[in-house]
Amino acid sequence: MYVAGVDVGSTQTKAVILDGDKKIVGRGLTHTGANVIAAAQRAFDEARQEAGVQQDEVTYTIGTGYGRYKVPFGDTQVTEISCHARGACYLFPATRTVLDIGGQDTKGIRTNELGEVVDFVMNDKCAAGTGRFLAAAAEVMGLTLDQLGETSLRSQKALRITNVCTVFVETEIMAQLARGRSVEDILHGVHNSISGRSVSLLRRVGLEPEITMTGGVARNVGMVSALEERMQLKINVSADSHYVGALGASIFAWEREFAHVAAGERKGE
Amino acid sequence: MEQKPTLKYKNLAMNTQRDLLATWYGKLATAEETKLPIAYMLVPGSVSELVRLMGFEIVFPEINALQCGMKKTAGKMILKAEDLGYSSDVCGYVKNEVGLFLTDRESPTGKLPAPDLLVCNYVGCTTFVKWFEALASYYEVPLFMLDAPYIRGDGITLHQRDYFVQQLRDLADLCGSISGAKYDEDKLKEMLRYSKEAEDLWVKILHSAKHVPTPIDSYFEAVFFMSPVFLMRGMPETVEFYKNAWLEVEERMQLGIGPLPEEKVRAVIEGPPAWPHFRAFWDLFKKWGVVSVASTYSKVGGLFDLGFRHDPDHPLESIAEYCMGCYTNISLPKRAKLLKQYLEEYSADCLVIHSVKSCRSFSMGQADMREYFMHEVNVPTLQIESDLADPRYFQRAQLMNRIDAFFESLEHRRLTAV
Amino acid sequence: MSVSLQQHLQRCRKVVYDMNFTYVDAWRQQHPQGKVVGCFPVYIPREVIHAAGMLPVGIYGGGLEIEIDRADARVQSFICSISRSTLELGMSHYLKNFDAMYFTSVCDVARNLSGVWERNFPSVLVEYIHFPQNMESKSSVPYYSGEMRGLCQNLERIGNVTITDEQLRHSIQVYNENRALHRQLTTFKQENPGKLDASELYLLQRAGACLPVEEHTAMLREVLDELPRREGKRRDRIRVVLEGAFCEQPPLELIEIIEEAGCDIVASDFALGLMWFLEDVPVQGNPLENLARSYLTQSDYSSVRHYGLKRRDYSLVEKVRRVKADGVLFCIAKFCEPALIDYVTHKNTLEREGIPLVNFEFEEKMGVFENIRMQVETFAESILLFA
Amino acid sequence: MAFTAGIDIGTRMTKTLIYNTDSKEIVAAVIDLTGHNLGAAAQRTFDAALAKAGLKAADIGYVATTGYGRYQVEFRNIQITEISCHSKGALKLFPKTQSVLDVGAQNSRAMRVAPNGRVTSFRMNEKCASGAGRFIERVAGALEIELDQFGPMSLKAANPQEISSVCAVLAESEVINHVTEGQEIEDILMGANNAVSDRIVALLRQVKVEPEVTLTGGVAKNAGMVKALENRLELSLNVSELSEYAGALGACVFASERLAKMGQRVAA
Ligand SMILES: Nc1ncnc2c1ncn2[C@@H]1O[C@H](COP(=O)(O)OP(=O)(O)O)[C@@H](O)[C@H]1O
Ligand SMILES: Nc1ncnc2c1ncn2[C@@H]1O[C@H](COP(=O)(O)OP(=O)(O)O)[C@@H](O)[C@H]1O
Ligand code: SF4
Ligand code: SF4
Ligand code: SF4
Repeated sequence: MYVAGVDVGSTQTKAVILDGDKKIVGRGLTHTGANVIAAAQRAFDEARQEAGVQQDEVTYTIGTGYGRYKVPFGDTQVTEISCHARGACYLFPATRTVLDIGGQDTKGIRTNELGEVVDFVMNDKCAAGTGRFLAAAAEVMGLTLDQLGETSLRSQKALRITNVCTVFVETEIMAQLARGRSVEDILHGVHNSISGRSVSLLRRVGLEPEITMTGGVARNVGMVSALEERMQLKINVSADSHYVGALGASIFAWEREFAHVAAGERKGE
Repeated sequence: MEQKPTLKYKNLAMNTQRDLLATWYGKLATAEETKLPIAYMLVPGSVSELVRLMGFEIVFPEINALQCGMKKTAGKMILKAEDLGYSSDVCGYVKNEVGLFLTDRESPTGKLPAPDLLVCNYVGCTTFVKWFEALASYYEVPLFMLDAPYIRGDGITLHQRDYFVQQLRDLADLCGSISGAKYDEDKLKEMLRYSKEAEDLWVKILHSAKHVPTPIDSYFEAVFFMSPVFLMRGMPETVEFYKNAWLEVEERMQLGIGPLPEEKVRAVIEGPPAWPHFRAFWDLFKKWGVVSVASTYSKVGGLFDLGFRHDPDHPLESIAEYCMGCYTNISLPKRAKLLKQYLEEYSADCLVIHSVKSCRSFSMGQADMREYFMHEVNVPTLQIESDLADPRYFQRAQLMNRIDAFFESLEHRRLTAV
Repeated sequence: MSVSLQQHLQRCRKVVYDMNFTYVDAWRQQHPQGKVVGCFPVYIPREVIHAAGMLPVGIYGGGLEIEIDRADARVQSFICSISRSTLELGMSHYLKNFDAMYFTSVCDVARNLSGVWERNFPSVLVEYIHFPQNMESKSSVPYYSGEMRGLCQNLERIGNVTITDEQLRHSIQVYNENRALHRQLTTFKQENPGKLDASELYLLQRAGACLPVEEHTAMLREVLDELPRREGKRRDRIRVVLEGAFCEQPPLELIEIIEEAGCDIVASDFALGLMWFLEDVPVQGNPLENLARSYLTQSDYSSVRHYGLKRRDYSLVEKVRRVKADGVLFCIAKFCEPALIDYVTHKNTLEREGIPLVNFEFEEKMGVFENIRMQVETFAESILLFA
Repeated sequence: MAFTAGIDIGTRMTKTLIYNTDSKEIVAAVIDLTGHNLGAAAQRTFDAALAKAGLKAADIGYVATTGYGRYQVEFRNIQITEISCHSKGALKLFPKTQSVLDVGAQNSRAMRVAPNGRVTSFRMNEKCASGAGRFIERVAGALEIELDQFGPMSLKAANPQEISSVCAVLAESEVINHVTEGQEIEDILMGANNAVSDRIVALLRQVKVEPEVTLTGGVAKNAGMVKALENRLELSLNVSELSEYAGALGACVFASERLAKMGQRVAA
């Protein structure tokens, strides 16, 4: 028997399949695009393929993410805040603070030792300071998302980026390029600008270590480094960071499905 | 909601309040014909008894905004005001009133009369001053600045009270010079007796929320109960209204009925509601079985539950104390203390802070309050944002995300706690 | 030997943007018993602080100088920047050498910030001055002088000093002199716009918020001495009155850009509270009552002071005429509600009077001025190209 | 023969016009993507326009630049803001114009103009790009349709969907949401036009609507937006083939006026 979690994000849809031992056996990642339902199915199928599992072998599925109500084969939904907390604690059990930077919002979450949400905050300002902001920067400079982080790490000195509007920042970047500033320094500035805002956000829930970063932006090494520099703390980042929302959902699914086991495990702890 | 057949007084309060307001609006609608002098005044710290004594009927611009908000016309009014040049960041209540001016005061409650006098009871919110100055420039009628010193620390000092009382006398003179009415202190005392009686009953209703389950929702339902004591103190009808309202509350209490079929979470709520999406806003909480047991918004018209009553024996002095003691006029640390007291006295599970974008009087400092409650008092605290008048700031999906996550985690933690 | 204008300007630039307040430390070294009082804009009766032998220091936020790290969590995004950066100054220990913070009833934000301050910095004396808004009542003078009496008592307590009427009178005198020089400097700019850039005037005046008043007075004297001899630039520009920046201050670059884009700023309300009184405060008589009466009857018009008998919009029209301005720039701090509400009243009146105007919003932390430059340029073009 | 050039270096597109001041005719028009290098874009379009007109740089008596990159052109004689130029250009296209709406990629502006082209009052979006062309581009991007098709398709809408998001960026997900709810693409497109036009009209109202109203900027090519604006304003808008070039045209006219003045000075 297997369970699944599907995280339908604003930009990307992620799926994770767990086996009865709570081990990750499959992952799927796809562009959300115009058809949310299809994206959910695609990510799920991809995860099933990796796991080598048939659809009917997956007995419980939880949807999360902004499109959580649209997962056609989902049994129930949980908000991504709960999922990211649970997923982060699964990967790094000593996590007390989670920073999730996704495509259109940023969340700071404080958790307890059970992976439950104690407190959370979300960015309150449009798309400013989110993954979209980074994606926009990448686009103006003609870079891929994968190149963003490394490029910014090559910078010696960050430029100050002042615009918060994702659209206006494009112009600001163009102006800087026109002034002959290097792509590296501009990007460094972009990362600093976002890390500044993210850390303020985290301070609202209290910056208690360990800190785990989740969401797509965790894949950006430049961002991780900018954050660590600002907080003067080490951040947990896993290869599965991007999947944490889906992972958390799958853990909730696993607990529903194997509740007796879960209860036993809790008592044992 | 479930239908219990035995309810004798169901919706009695809501219905009688509606009648009471209808009579008042009727009076306003004909004010221009009947040559009834009209004063505009604000709800917190309103000196309605005195001004009515002096022959005026009162229009409360905030109530206009609330009504326009709920009846979904505020958005249009706000746009009108923005066309004139008001920024999107200006208090929506102000813009609604400017919009009404620009559209000849046709409101969902009927035609509103123009003012003969503007009484700016400056009770805390500084926007009041700007608001009434703007109205004075449009209507070109006298503006009386009734200045209430802001209260910090140990409360009202004597020289503050004297300052205020002197202004009340000046105001009475000014009113008299417009309406021709005479200042009759015995009459004022009689009015204050009615005020006090209504306040007593109102507090009884507020306190009923200490019961589990609470018979009333002190935030979402308060609006069906609070208008008379805020707007129509000093009248026998108002006392009558609260007697009836109490019957309804008492009945609910006896039958163990609350505002929701099942009370799962008891919340204290800070900040005004999102009027333009009132029902949708409430639904977001109903879904999780959340009832509000106490709120600060239902106290903007007076902190009677803390013991203050208008005192017929010291009419002007007690009006002064009433005004200066209003929620909007007390310092932030005092506001936080009050919330803490509510959380304890009403056995609440959590605090919800609704941060209103265009109302800095409430919202500035709320993030700090959140910090205090979350980290020092250790009460789960949810902070959400929208607006009390501007429909554009209500982002349902975003609000739902936060509200769901908050109550979801509250529920999870309860499950694991047992 | 007097110091040259250039050196004064450099010094001013240094103190105005010194968020480590090293000049405060220097003052403290010389005054080991002295206390330092932070003054949030707009107007603070500095005479009272001065009379107690303390140093009043204007706190105008952090501008471009500091990063917001902690305060974002306490101040929502839809609230003006100065409140956020001022709180940051406190939370990140820039103000560790301040013994007191004064706030006034300029707006809801400033008011609530005083409460936030009380909670977060319990060891600091926090004052909130509720100015009388009723300008006509006979009880207003007693009320406000009573409030100031309370301020004196608290200062006496924390400073272990007594404040005599004599000292208060002396302080009134000292500030009268200083304000007279402010007025002279402003007049100089109006008469010789090419000899003094608005950004220079700004620095000279704003330094008055930082330096001990006697020092600032001496500096202004020297500056006024040298200015007439300065080489003036000839330039084809329009004359404007700038309104709206009485509390949060724009970056210096913005002031430069406005002039570059074709406007001579011949009157502004930058750091208005420093100049506040239009005439000298009477020295003889009860000093606190004199201060109170001056507040009520002869302070400059401002969006954060109720107008009483004389409406602000008319005052503005008068000012435009008096300084022979071609138009008005409303340069309003983003989210500053008092200015945003007043703007419309002003605009209505200016339009009636046929006075051109343009408006835009700024933030102390802004770094890109393209949009503002374009608006100011267009405004100047609309007057110059069609002259 | 005297020629002037107007170059409008926008955030997205750069436009150059060459104008014959004697015949008062446009002799060449070139539009191209701006890209990163503003100066180069100006040079490129200027050269192309010269080639089209069969002229040499020396034939051009006066060059006025406008737009976001107006200061980046070394060979300019003057730079003038887009607000002034679009107003002037609009007046040239439609002499009875009293109000002008210029909607570009990031900025929307509303102007009132006097008959001589003097801008008497104007407003522009400052804080947020949600009321401008980029919003439309983003929606087009999310729905994977070409910008050229946006107008024609949106006009087919029977039941325009509401797009409530205030953010140009976040609108994408809302748009996607509508798609999954099975809404027609046309209805969503028109919804986007409506959303943007609400904000533009708000700007225009602030400077007061006085007919005739002329629409300039790239968004004028979006027929759906034109219709949405017309519905809201309850009047018809002037739109020309050259709307997109209005800024460059205004610059040409200013350049010609300046050239004439210089000529007078020389003659005198
Ligand atoms: N390979 C990558 N390298 C760097 N950043 C990436 C990469 N892939 C995605 N991202 C970032 O992650 C964001 C999407 O994060 P995600 O958590 O999937 O958001 P959502 O759940 O809202 O769709 C993108 O906007 C982008 O900034
Ligand atoms: N063919 C088209 N159909 C519809 N809209 C268009 C078309 N071409 C351009 N646009 C709109 O015009 C905008 C660009 O306008 P433009 O005035 O060139 O901007 P800028 O001057 O800022 O570069 C785009 O964002 C897009 O919304
Ligand atoms: S700012 Fe808030 S309290 Fe003040 S008038 Fe507006 S809504 Fe009321
Ligand atoms: S900038 Fe305006 S809103 Fe902010 S504190 Fe100053 S007066 Fe108040
Ligand atoms: S367009 Fe820019 S400023 Fe506007 S809401 Fe979106 S990201 Fe924010």
